[in-house]
Amino acid sequence: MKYLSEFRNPEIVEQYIAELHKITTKPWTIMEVCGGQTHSLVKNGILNILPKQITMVHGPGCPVCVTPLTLIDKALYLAEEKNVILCSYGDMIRVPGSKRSLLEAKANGADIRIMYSPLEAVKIAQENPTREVVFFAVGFETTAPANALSVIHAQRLGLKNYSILASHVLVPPAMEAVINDKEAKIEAFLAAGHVCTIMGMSEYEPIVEKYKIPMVVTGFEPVDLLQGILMTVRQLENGEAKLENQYSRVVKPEGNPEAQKVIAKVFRTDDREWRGIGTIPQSGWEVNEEMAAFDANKKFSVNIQKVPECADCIAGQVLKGIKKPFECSQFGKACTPLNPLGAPMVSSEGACAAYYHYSEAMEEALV
Amino acid sequence: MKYLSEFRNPEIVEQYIAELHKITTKPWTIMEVCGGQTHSLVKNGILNILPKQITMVHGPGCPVCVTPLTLIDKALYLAEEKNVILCSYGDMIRVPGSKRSLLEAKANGADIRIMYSPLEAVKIAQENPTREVVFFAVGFETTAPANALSVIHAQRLGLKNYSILASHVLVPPAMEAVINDKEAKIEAFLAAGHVCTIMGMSEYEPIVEKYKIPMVVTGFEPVDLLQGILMTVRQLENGEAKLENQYSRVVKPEGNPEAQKVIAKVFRTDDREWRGIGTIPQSGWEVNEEMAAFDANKKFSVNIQKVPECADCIAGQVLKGIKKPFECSQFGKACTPLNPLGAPMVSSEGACAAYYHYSEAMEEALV
Amino acid sequence: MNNSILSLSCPMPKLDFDVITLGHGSGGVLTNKLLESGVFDLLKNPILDEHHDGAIFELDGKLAFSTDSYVISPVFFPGGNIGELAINGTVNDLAMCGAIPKYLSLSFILEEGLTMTEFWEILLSIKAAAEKSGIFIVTGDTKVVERGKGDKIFINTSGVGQLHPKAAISAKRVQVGDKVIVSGNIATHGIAIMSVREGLDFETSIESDTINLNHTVEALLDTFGNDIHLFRDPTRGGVATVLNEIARDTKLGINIQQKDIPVIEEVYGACELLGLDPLYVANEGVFMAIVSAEIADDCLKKLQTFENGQNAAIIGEVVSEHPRQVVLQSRIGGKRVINMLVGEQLPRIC
Amino acid sequence: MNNSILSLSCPMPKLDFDVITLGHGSGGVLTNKLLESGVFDLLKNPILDEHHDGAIFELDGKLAFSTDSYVISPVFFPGGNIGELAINGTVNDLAMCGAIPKYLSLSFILEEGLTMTEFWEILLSIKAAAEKSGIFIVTGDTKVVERGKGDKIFINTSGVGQLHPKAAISAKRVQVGDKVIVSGNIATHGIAIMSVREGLDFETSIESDTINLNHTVEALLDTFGNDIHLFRDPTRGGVATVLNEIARDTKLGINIQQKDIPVIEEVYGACELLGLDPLYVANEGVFMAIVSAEIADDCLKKLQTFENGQNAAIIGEVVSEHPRQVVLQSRIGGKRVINMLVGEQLPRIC
Amino acid sequence: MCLAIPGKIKSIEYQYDGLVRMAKVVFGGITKEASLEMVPDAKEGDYVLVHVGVAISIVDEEEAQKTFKYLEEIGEIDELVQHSQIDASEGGTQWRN
Amino acid sequence: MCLAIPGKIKSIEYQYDGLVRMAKVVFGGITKEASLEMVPDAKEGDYVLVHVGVAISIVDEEEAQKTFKYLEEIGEIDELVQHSQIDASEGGTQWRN
Ligand code: SF4
Ligand code: SF4
Ligand SMILES: [Mg+2]
Ligand SMILES: [Mg+2]
Ligand SMILES: [Mg+2]
Ligand SMILES: [Mg+2]
Ligand SMILES: [Mg+2]
Ligand SMILES: [Mg+2]
Ligand SMILES: [Mg+2]
Ligand SMILES: [Mg+2]
Ligand SMILES: [Mg+2]
Ligand SMILES: [Mg+2]
Repeated sequence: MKYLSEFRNPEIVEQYIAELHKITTKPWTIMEVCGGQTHSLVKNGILNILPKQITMVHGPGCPVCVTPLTLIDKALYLAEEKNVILCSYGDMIRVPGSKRSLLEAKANGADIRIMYSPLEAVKIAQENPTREVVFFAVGFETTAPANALSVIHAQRLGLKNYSILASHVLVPPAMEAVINDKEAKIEAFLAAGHVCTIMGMSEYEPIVEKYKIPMVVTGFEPVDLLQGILMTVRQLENGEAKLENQYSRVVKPEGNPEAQKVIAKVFRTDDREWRGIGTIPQSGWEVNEEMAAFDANKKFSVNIQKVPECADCIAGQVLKGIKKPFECSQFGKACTPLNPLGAPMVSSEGACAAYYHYSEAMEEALV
Repeated sequence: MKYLSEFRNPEIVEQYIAELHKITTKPWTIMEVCGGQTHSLVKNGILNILPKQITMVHGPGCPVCVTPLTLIDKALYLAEEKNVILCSYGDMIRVPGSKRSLLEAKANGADIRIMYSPLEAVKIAQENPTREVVFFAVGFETTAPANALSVIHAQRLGLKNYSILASHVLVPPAMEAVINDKEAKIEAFLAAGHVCTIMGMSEYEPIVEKYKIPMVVTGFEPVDLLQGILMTVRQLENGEAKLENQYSRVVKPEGNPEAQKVIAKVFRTDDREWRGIGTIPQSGWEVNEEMAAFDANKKFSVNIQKVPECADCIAGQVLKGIKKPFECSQFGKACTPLNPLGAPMVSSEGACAAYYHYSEAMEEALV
Repeated sequence: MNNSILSLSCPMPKLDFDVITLGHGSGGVLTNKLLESGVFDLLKNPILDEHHDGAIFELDGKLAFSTDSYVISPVFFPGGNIGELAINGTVNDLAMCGAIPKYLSLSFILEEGLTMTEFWEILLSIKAAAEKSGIFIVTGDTKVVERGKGDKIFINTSGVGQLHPKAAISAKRVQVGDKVIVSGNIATHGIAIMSVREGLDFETSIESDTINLNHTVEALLDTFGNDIHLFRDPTRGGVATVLNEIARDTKLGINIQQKDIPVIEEVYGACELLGLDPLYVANEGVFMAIVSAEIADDCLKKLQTFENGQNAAIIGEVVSEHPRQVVLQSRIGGKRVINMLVGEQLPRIC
Repeated sequence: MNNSILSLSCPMPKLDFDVITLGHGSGGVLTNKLLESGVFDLLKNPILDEHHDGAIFELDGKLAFSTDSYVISPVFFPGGNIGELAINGTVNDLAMCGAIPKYLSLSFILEEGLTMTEFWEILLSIKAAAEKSGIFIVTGDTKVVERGKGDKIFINTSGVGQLHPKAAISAKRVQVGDKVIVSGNIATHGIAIMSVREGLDFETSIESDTINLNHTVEALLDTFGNDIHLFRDPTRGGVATVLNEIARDTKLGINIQQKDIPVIEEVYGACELLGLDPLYVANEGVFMAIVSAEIADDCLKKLQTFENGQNAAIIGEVVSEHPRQVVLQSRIGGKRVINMLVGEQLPRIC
Repeated sequence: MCLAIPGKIKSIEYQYDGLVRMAKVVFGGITKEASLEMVPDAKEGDYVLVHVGVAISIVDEEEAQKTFKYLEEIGEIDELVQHSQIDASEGGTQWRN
Repeated sequence: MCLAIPGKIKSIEYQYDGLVRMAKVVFGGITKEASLEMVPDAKEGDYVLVHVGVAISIVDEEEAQKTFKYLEEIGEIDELVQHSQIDASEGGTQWRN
């Protein structure tokens, strides 16, 4: 497949690896912000061919992982209401709420459907006029235009039975939170390519300047990641702190203005709670006043008790790169992908799940 | 079981049979009005142990058989409405409407449930507050109190989602219609014991007097039926025309006043169409104005096209005892219990079904 | 069997899930977890190999092979559950062929949301029924379907048996004069099920009489060999339907006597209440035998010595009259033709 | 097979019902009517006897016995339907045991409302698949469940086969150095199914590759005998899960090469789109063989001469390192551990 | 029409806040609930005729006996049928249909 | 986060009374519908990056090539990687993962 296979070419990978080994002289700690990047690093076995001095730290860029417990409980509550069809993305439905996951609720009879796209959920609403269809709209900036579009489509169709339960988080405030955490010792970032596709690069310039930290907007294929890492290490080795764009075939400096318009039509910025991290000011999008009719939060009065997260789970520190998953006392014991205590053990992007599949076995398996 | 087994005692049956043979001197044609009586005659093999001179003719007393096509179509329409749970008695759901039966509609996805009692349908309504529950309330006078009670119970419970589709027919007008039909040659009646349990005997006195026709209110067990037939034949042989009560252990001359009160609370008398027979004035009960909220006819605006009945089906003549089922051109050919053209082929009380099971095979089988 | 005693002695292995989810049928970790949880250890035997695609065993000669899927609702009913039904049903079908049941396959279609405690109870019944009948469950399968696309649990069992050396079971061997034997009270199972159906339910002490018939059948074959012409278990459609099938297949007539047909009073009462005919109600722990007249009485006596045969009775005979027809003589001496069940038996208003 | 041609040459018998109703499973007239309508005549053979409780046949020696229930949704999918799947699945499971499949049982759980034309199309596929694999369907069962308590149709097939005289298939025989062969492109079937799932559907020419593997397996056993150590069909859970099961059962390690794993481009595209890993996607027309290193290349060559083996490949080997673990070397040279599928594979947002 | 069978009232309770009298009625060993709203005089031990869940009449034992005396009364029977002979078993023993 | 993959626009149509531009997008032989509302300039033949059913960017071929020239540009590679060698097959031929 064009634009995929070239970027998985083993020979080019080899050249980049060789170059990386050549230029790396000191230990560097780099955070790849996006869970998709984590996934690609793990899936392609890149972590164990990088120079030993480079430590990749998995960032908080997994929307599924950072969706707060209360919101999952709310989704669960709605899903268990008899007349609601709750739709969401596949990886969201395995995440445990305070009592159960959506998958378990489904097994217990709730009508929960897995969608590839929120636009399909609108169709479900159209086909089921006597039911309420709620789309559990999780995501970072990348997914916001699609989730917003679903609202606009529903409005165009005059649907009264469609709403979204928005759980939209923003990358730049999270990055700042990571940088500001005293325990986190991140020296550079691979910024999330697809987020920048929407929002452009301007949000990141102030961060790079303020904190003097190298940042490379990076794609998701092996060659992308290696180039991104190489560009980052070059900056680190040269003592530079620039914002660079590895993923220029997709990311424009200004981002996608159309998408930004659609987002503005449906969402407004607000403080938001991140699972395991806590509330970060102005770090999320909520459905705005104009579209309130499509906001499941307003449409359904749900009073969900705030439940404390699992005390043993150190997901917050893992998400900020302060601790490695295997430093968690529950890792691989009470907490496994089959029975996750925290969200990072759920999604295949989640740092704990990635480590579970990777390290636990790898340590003995890969000599 | 007390009050059943005594009345099935072979020795007593034998005595009655012997007595019948002794006193019967001429051919007599007697109509048992009630389908339950037909069923018992057939099931117990009584027809082939009676004196040859006695011809039993099956009357119109099968509520399932006489429910008009339009009403079945209406029930079908309601059942196919997405939000309706249609409840009815087991034998009603096999009767063909103009296009299909309720059983077929059920196979095609309609939510149709078989109930032993209309009071259970009220419970279904209670348990399903977001659904509409319609009870297809067919029956003669015997069933009317139960169907009426269901409405009263629903009212007491404050249910807004329960209604009945009433198809209530009355025996005396039908008997008169049979007598008045020139082709029908009925010389005496076994009146329907359970109908009289509710309504008493006073309605029948005028008929007996007006038409000088013997009538014996009769029960349903072999001994009951034989005693009833014996009492009838004694009248016939003696040239009498009296109203007698064989079923006095259950039927009081005044009937059941409580039941009559309940009926009056919910129903009013009106003209009614009988399937295969046509409209008989003042021969049915409809839900009255006071209870209109529980009348599915008023609650749901259904515009059902009146469809002509199957042209070949002579159900009307069969129900009036003018023709025997095997005189019908379709009997046992296009029309079988599996694929009934007319209602009398459906219910096991239906005269055509009774004959199909009985005569068709019997003629060859019983030497 | 007595489930409560078994349950006490056989606690469910500790699991970290309470209900079945789709993942348990995905073939992956959850499926393996279910398989390895110890849940299926209940059924362990030397041939059962959970990790391959089939079982291997040795058998020679004439074999009988039978299958049935069990879809009963409700899954738990007075006197049993779908588990023992699924074992007994196929064991009995093999026995009806004149075979000695040996090996069974066991395949589950579970509905998402089935609780593990329910599943465990069913498995306990399966184990008990398998042990009682002496067969081995050697190969299995577990699928999970979405909530609303199943009915808690469906079970298929298929079985392989070895033909009894003296057996000569065939409709072709049925002849005029043969006697019709039923092995016990009829309609009990079907009425037990109906007693717990929505809209019909009633209180009763009636319990399903589901049981394995293979030991009884084997003993009868040991003694009477080819004087037994046919075995049939009158399950769906009841005694009436099986008699009609025999009449049709043999092209002979059958006469039965209502007064001789054993029905317990509770069942009789339920049939009266709902307007059902016991002849059409499903049976599980009952079989019918068509045997030569000479041995009929001896056969009945022998049958009556078995746990599940005390109420056995000769209810009729094969006749040359009215070929293909089954005629019942009623208690009061009348006659009527008994047809096959049309559609389902539904409770009547009249 | 080409259903459209078969359908033309095999019109459905004229019936007086269009859809399946509960009565068709009641055991009475409707059941008999369905059985006698000619619908099942499609499957006729000398052993199949609709009117008794089981089939009788002769077989000697070591037998393989396997069962599977088929619950696929949708029932009709690009390239096939549940009917051929149910035949091929059990035929293949028997083949995986090293057996030559002989006799199959066939049991339906139909949902009220299934149209007869759909049922007929499924039966045609069953017939075609049975003929192609050379097995006989000898005993069957049909149950009907209420609308909303099933999913159009579930099928169970159980099968009996005779062990190939040269076969010595067992996890115990797998040893270090053995090669891992897959018989064709992987993940095709699972993706074909997913292409028609609600909420995920996409347009594609991908068709399920469901096929019987028994002739191929028999030929391999004829030639390579006990140099073939294990067969497995990577159905639910996919190649990754089966490899993990083998590693677990043998207590050995397995290495596989991503670059050698055959996947067609369309399937690859769909996996990228939905965020799935082809190693975890279900297969139907594919098997895996663990063979001794000496014959691996010859075995591959032979396999490639078969209709369903052109794309066969050696994808890895059994190693003494990392016991019980499966390690994949990615195309770019990295390594990762391949675990079993956790839960179901669901499409990902990220 | 109107399948109705006699059963014995085992117990009586009030439902709908005491407004409705319901009974457990025994039919040959099985028990079913039935409304007693149509038979206000019915009491425990009475036999009532039940149709679709509603008791519509109390069975009158004295009247029942008349059927067995009828032939005698009309002078057509020699030996009186013994009551004991025709009374049904009420227990849970086996019943032959 | 944000699984998005590049596909080629096969055809474009308007939905919602002409208000919404939708495309059939081909991904390695499979076709999926995607909204083009975020990429008003996209035309048939273009490669777009699609995320959960919405095209969020047009892929820029020229920029794509830069990745392959990067090492060369920074002076670290001797032989230029041939374009022909790294271009993926677009047809329906067999793909080795
Ligand atoms: S291993 Fe589990 S408990 Fe520990 S941090 Fe990760 S998700 Fe939380
Ligand atoms: S046999 Fe059929 S067609 Fe003829 S009168 Fe009876 S119901 Fe009508
Ligand atoms: Mg069977
Ligand atoms: Mg039991
Ligand atoms: Mg069976
Ligand atoms: Mg059987
Ligand atoms: Mg299996
Ligand atoms: Mg199998
Ligand atoms: Mg095909
Ligand atoms: Mg299998
Ligand atoms: Mg297999
Ligand atoms: Mg069967």
